[in-house]
Amino acid sequence: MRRKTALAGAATAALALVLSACGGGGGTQQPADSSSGGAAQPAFNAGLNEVYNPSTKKGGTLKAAHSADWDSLDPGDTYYGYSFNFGRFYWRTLTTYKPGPGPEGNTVVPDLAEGLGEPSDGGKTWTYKLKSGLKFEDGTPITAKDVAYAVARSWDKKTFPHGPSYLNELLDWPKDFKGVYDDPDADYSSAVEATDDSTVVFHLKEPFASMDYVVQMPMTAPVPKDKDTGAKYKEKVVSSGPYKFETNEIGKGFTLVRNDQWDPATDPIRPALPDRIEVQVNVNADDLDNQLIAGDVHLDIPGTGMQPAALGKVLPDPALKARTDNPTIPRLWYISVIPDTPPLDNIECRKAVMWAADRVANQTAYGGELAGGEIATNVLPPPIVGQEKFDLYATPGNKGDVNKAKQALTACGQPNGFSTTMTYRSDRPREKALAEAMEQALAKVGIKLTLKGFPGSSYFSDYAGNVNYVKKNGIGLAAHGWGSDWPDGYGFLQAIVDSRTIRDAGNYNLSVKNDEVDKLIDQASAELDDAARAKLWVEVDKKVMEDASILPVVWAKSLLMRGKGLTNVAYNEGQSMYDYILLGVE
Amino acid sequence: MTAPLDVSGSAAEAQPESVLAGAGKAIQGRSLTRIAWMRLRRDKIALTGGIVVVLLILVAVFASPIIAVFGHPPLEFHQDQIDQSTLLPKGAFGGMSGEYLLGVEPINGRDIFSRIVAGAWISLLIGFLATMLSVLIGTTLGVIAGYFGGWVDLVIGRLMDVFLAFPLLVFAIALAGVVPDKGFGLEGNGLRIAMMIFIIGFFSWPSIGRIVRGQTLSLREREFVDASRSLGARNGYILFREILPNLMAPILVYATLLIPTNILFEAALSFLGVGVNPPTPTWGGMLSEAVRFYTLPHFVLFPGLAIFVTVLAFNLFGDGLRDAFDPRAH
Amino acid sequence: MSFLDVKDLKIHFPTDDGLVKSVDGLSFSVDRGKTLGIVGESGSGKSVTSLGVLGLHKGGRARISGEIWLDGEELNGASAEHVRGLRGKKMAMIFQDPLSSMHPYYTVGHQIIEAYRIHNDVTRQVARKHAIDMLGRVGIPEPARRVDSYPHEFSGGMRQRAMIAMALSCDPELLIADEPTTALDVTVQAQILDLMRDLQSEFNSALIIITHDLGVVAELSNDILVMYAGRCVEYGSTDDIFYRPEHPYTWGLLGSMPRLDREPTERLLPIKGSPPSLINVPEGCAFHPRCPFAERTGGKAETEAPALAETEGGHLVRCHMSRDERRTLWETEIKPALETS
Amino acid sequence: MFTYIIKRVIGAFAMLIVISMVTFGIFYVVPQWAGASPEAMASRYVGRAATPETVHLVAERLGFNDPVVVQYGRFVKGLVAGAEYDYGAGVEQCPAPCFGYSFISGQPVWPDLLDRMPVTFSLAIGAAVLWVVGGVCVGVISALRRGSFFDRLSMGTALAGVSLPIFFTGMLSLVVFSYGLGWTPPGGAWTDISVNPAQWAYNLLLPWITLAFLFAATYARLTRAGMLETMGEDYIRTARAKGLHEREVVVKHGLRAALTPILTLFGIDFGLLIGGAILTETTYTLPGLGQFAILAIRNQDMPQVMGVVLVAAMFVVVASLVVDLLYAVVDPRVRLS
Repeated sequence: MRRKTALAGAATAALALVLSACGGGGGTQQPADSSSGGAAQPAFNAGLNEVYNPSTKKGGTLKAAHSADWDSLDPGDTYYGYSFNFGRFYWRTLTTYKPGPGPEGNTVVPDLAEGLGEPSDGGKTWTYKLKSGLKFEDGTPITAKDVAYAVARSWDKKTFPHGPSYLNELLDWPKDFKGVYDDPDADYSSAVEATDDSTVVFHLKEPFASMDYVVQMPMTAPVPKDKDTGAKYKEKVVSSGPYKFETNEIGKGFTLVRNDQWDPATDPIRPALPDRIEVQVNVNADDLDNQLIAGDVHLDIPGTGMQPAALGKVLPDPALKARTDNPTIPRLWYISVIPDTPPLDNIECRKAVMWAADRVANQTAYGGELAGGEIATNVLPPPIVGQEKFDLYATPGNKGDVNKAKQALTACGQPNGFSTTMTYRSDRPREKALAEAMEQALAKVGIKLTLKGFPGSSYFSDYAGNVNYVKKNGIGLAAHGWGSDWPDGYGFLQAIVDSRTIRDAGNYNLSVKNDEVDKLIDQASAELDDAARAKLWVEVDKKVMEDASILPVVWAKSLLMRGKGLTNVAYNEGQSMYDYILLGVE
Repeated sequence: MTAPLDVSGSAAEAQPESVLAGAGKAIQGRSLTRIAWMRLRRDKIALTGGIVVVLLILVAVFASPIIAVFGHPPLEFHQDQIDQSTLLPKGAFGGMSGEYLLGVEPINGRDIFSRIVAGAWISLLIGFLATMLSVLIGTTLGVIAGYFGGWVDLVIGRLMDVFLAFPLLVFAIALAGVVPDKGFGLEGNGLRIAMMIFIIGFFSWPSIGRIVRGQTLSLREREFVDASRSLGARNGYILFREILPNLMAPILVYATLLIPTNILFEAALSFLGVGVNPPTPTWGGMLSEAVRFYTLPHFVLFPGLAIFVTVLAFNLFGDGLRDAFDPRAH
Repeated sequence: MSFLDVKDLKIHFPTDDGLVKSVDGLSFSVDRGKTLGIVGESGSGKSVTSLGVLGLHKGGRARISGEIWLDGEELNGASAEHVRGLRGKKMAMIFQDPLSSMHPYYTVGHQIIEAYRIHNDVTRQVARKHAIDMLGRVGIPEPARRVDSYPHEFSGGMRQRAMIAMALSCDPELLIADEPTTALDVTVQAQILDLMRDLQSEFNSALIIITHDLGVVAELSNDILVMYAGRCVEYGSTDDIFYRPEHPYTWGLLGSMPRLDREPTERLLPIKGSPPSLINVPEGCAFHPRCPFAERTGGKAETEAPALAETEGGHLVRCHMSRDERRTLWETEIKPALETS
Repeated sequence: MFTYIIKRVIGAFAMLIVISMVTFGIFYVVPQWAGASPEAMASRYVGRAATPETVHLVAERLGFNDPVVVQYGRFVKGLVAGAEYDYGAGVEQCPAPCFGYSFISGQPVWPDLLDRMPVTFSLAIGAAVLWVVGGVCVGVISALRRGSFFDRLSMGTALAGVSLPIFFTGMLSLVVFSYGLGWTPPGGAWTDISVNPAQWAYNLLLPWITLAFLFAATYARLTRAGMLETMGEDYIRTARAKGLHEREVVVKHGLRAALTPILTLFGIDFGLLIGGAILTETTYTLPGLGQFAILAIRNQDMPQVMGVVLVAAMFVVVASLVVDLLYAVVDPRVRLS
């Protein structure tokens, strides 16, 4: 496991980060009256830094819709940000992001646990104490055993292929562990154990500091063993949060109603305002926008922004625009410039691509400044802790520089340009528009691009992320995007710039194959000092940009609309979208 | 979707027998083609269709000079024409002006007029070549089935059934998804176009195959075939010298009527995103992009109209051709 | 006035290529119990005439003029609906090809029942009994079983009998038979003709037989009308036509009539050429391009249309040659040729 | 007759087997030719940043490591005899016909297909009623009034109708009637008929009309041609000579015969349509089999693709069988053997 060293190095460092950032984090305030009053008048970005339309009024039905579908409703088998966010209506995890607006949203606070984790053994053992009075929806008490079991079941990737693998890799699982289903009597206490009804202890292979961030993920949401139905559990998840499933039709939608066994006294972070939450999935995206504008739907679950047709309606209309927020999220849309494909194996040719790109056209392809994002000049997005903005390939008006590109081409030995292929996900119109913009810009310097779209479902497995395919078909550029699991350099960069993660298929690092970058990653992971470490991540960023193997496009922004009649709306940085558990309806 | 193709025979009206009998004398000695041409010349609607078809072909062939005079290069971005916040065209009516005759595309401001003109050749090329492929397959198998009959006919008949039962679009999409980048000495759009011709042509041969089979069956029983068979003519001679020449008229007619169907098929594939690679403009592809901008009528309308006019022109012409060749129609 | 009196009937069809004068001034009459034969080549307008009498061209593109008096009623000026009420009931028709003339999707019984019930307000059962009865009367064995058969399950002769049964199901007073035997074998032909004669005497109806074959009408008809290019060229009693024919066309027809005492392939006095297009009827006498005696008229045949003139006692002929010239030709040239062959 | 049906059913099965093999080949074999390893195929179905172990386990679980023949055999066995699904905490019986479980959602495919059938059926049946009634009526009137203004107008419209791609008319109709005038619901609206029949019809009105327009055009043209032909038949003259009312002549004698070739076409069209009206459902985002097929292909969800392709093909096969049997009923001259 190459990843181990990286994780180990990150350990103590991240610990310091978490502890200092949280400031002992108690997070017991009601979010509605937490920040400075809150805004009631609709205005652009009114929900960004304070709570918009704060309220403590309970009742009503929250209507939410999704233009696609969940990967899974099972807390052990899901890996979408909106799912982590929304799931907290019906599950509770050991910790969670501090609800509400502002930078504090990046910090974690205890949820099931009484406090944040207690590290011992130099960060190799983490202990969490559960609150008392916690119950499942059927009234049975939630014990540490249920949490430990939930973690153990999520190990079985055969049954739960979608969820994150952090705990699989961090914890010290028994050598012959086969999972709780194939071996129901297995003892997994070497990895996670309930030493008593209220104490969960994690045993890590190596010290690791960011454990509180990891346990905010839903793998730690308790699952009662006798109600666990494996891959079918998602059809009937047993609630530990304020709402439980009334109906659930996979592929269509579900309804949540109040869980009367949930005790608000144990849960200071969830106001639990609506009486009922109705969710529709697979709704046509344009119709969803229209319903959101009209007020028939309160919430667009994926939280990634509106469709172009709706933007054309919303942006010119001040009244509608006032209902929107426009946060920058920790996500970069970019183009991998793949050094395996000649002549891009020559750094000068890669630089030619950097110089030739028309960043404004690229930004427009992504939806412009509001819906797309800010023109990115380097890899790390602004919301990442310690991010620095720099620009190694600045061109006048960001429109690209033909001369410099041609110089680079000459230096590369291809003064008349060359031909290569660019891939994009055909079901993502923005990536297609990006590819077309690149084709135009590169044509000006003699680089001829052939564009090829592939289905998003097999983009990384069969095409752009498949080493053989890329080599065989001479893929030079690939549209790509990445968002972080948590907002630090490691959380963002490791998966996409560490060449040691590259395998045959299913890669996310498509182009960064640079020893110096790898070295810097190790160095950054091992650095203990916050500021110095953040600087090192910036160094990684710079090195990647010097390598010219990533062409940044935009630091993503999403244009989110607050549904009509929605109360308590606030953008949460940790979730990168509205904080769903705060929401209420008028 | 099935081919909205009229495959039935044409109509004959109750006519006094004397008309046909009398007419029979007057036109004896003229070839069927000449009679058909005479009839076609009188059919103004069909002629209009034919003229539009010719114009479209000219537009496709001379796309570059037309664009040079009336538009901008079809791939060229004109972001100065775009409102940078909404990404929609700045001007009224989708930015229509003397400069941009049919307005510009949202996001990148490409000239819609140029893109429609530049998209013509893909539609026509695929329409024509795919039709030729289905005519080739359909005629070969139809003649073999009709001429030899028996188990050969049975097998080919079943084959046609299988093809008709295939959920075509599903297959086309699936196949288009797995086609590699290079192959058969082609790459990029060349391969892409070849693949679409193959898919469309390969899946639409049964309609023409059935017609040819039926015609062959009836021709096989005619006296002149019997005559040459009794004289010891070989199958090959009968097939190529006696049956095929007599099949030319129906094949020509149904091929003409198959072209618009295939053009629609190509548009559907492009619409579903499995057509040629961008940024090459196609009408179906333009429509599929327009879905995201349904609030811009011009963006939906013009590519749609381009498909409509082309298909209609071929249909009009093909209808006229069929009426002209089918003696029962007049 | 006769039971059916047709006066100066004209049926013209406008077409893209010009006006088709299918029937151009035809007059004839038939009485109850009598039979008229209309004879001519295909395309001479015989069938159009019969359909015209039945009013089947009404509402179409045909231009019809003249008078059709049936039992004292003028039909050409009458409403289409009124004429429809008479069809099947007062006048009925037997068609040439019984296979194509009967609906392939309905049983024979159904089609007879349908015909019967249009004009008779009876139940299905009664009509069915009547249909079986009719099938029996036209000589179909096991009519109770065959009533449920489809036309394609019948033999040709059986079909024609069924067709006759259908036509007679409402006791029509005028029966028009359009080439009733053309599609049949020779032996069956005779049976059908016998049947029709028997039925006619039984029902005492007026009968028009349309045929291209003089042999068919020889025994059946009282009068015969010979048509050429939409017009009558000779009209007379059966005896007139067979023993004293005066028109060269009639001679031609007689010459092409098959006889038992002659080889069937042999055709004496064949009529050269084929019938004219009705769009471009030849100038002058319509028959002149095919007439072997045309030159005898001294050019008149090419320029002037001959009038239909009575030679004697109701025998009408349309020919430029004088009566004597015709009779001489017949006696000296044609008749001997026909007899010796 | 009975042996004929048996023969046809056997033939239909053979056809379905061929179709299933071809489909299976496209999705299971072709990627391997293109060089995809079992792991590469499995990594389509795992979450973001899955480890190689996860991918390997999933490949094993989905059976990608077995030879293709074995995989196909398993698929056929599931269809015929049912299959077992290991959901971790136990094993579920998936009774025949078992089309397997989605590689993405883990849901059994067959219930999903059943679930979507009402949508496609509703769309197809409603549109079919409209287009058959509309197309045939227009065709008959046009034929009877050949050359009239009505004839010219309706045949012109019909020709335009067959020349319009449905994704274009569909989009235009949505823009005009839904987003513009607000008369009809937006795309994606679907209510089951058992819940609210009025709403059901209201939601489907626009798709029905658009789809029917396309087909009605074809049917009007065919009916007109067929009517012109049959109205010239001898038996129509006979019917008239019998004194039948003109309406009966037209309907009972003319139309009946003219409709038989249309029946064949209708069988194929309807069969294809209930197998998934892909373009219509895509345009109106109706959750029917067509949309299911598109989603399944986009997601490369092979069991779903296999399921929907086979079901669609089955509908076509069944429809053509029914049509052939009906043909024998309608036209007594046809003998089945």
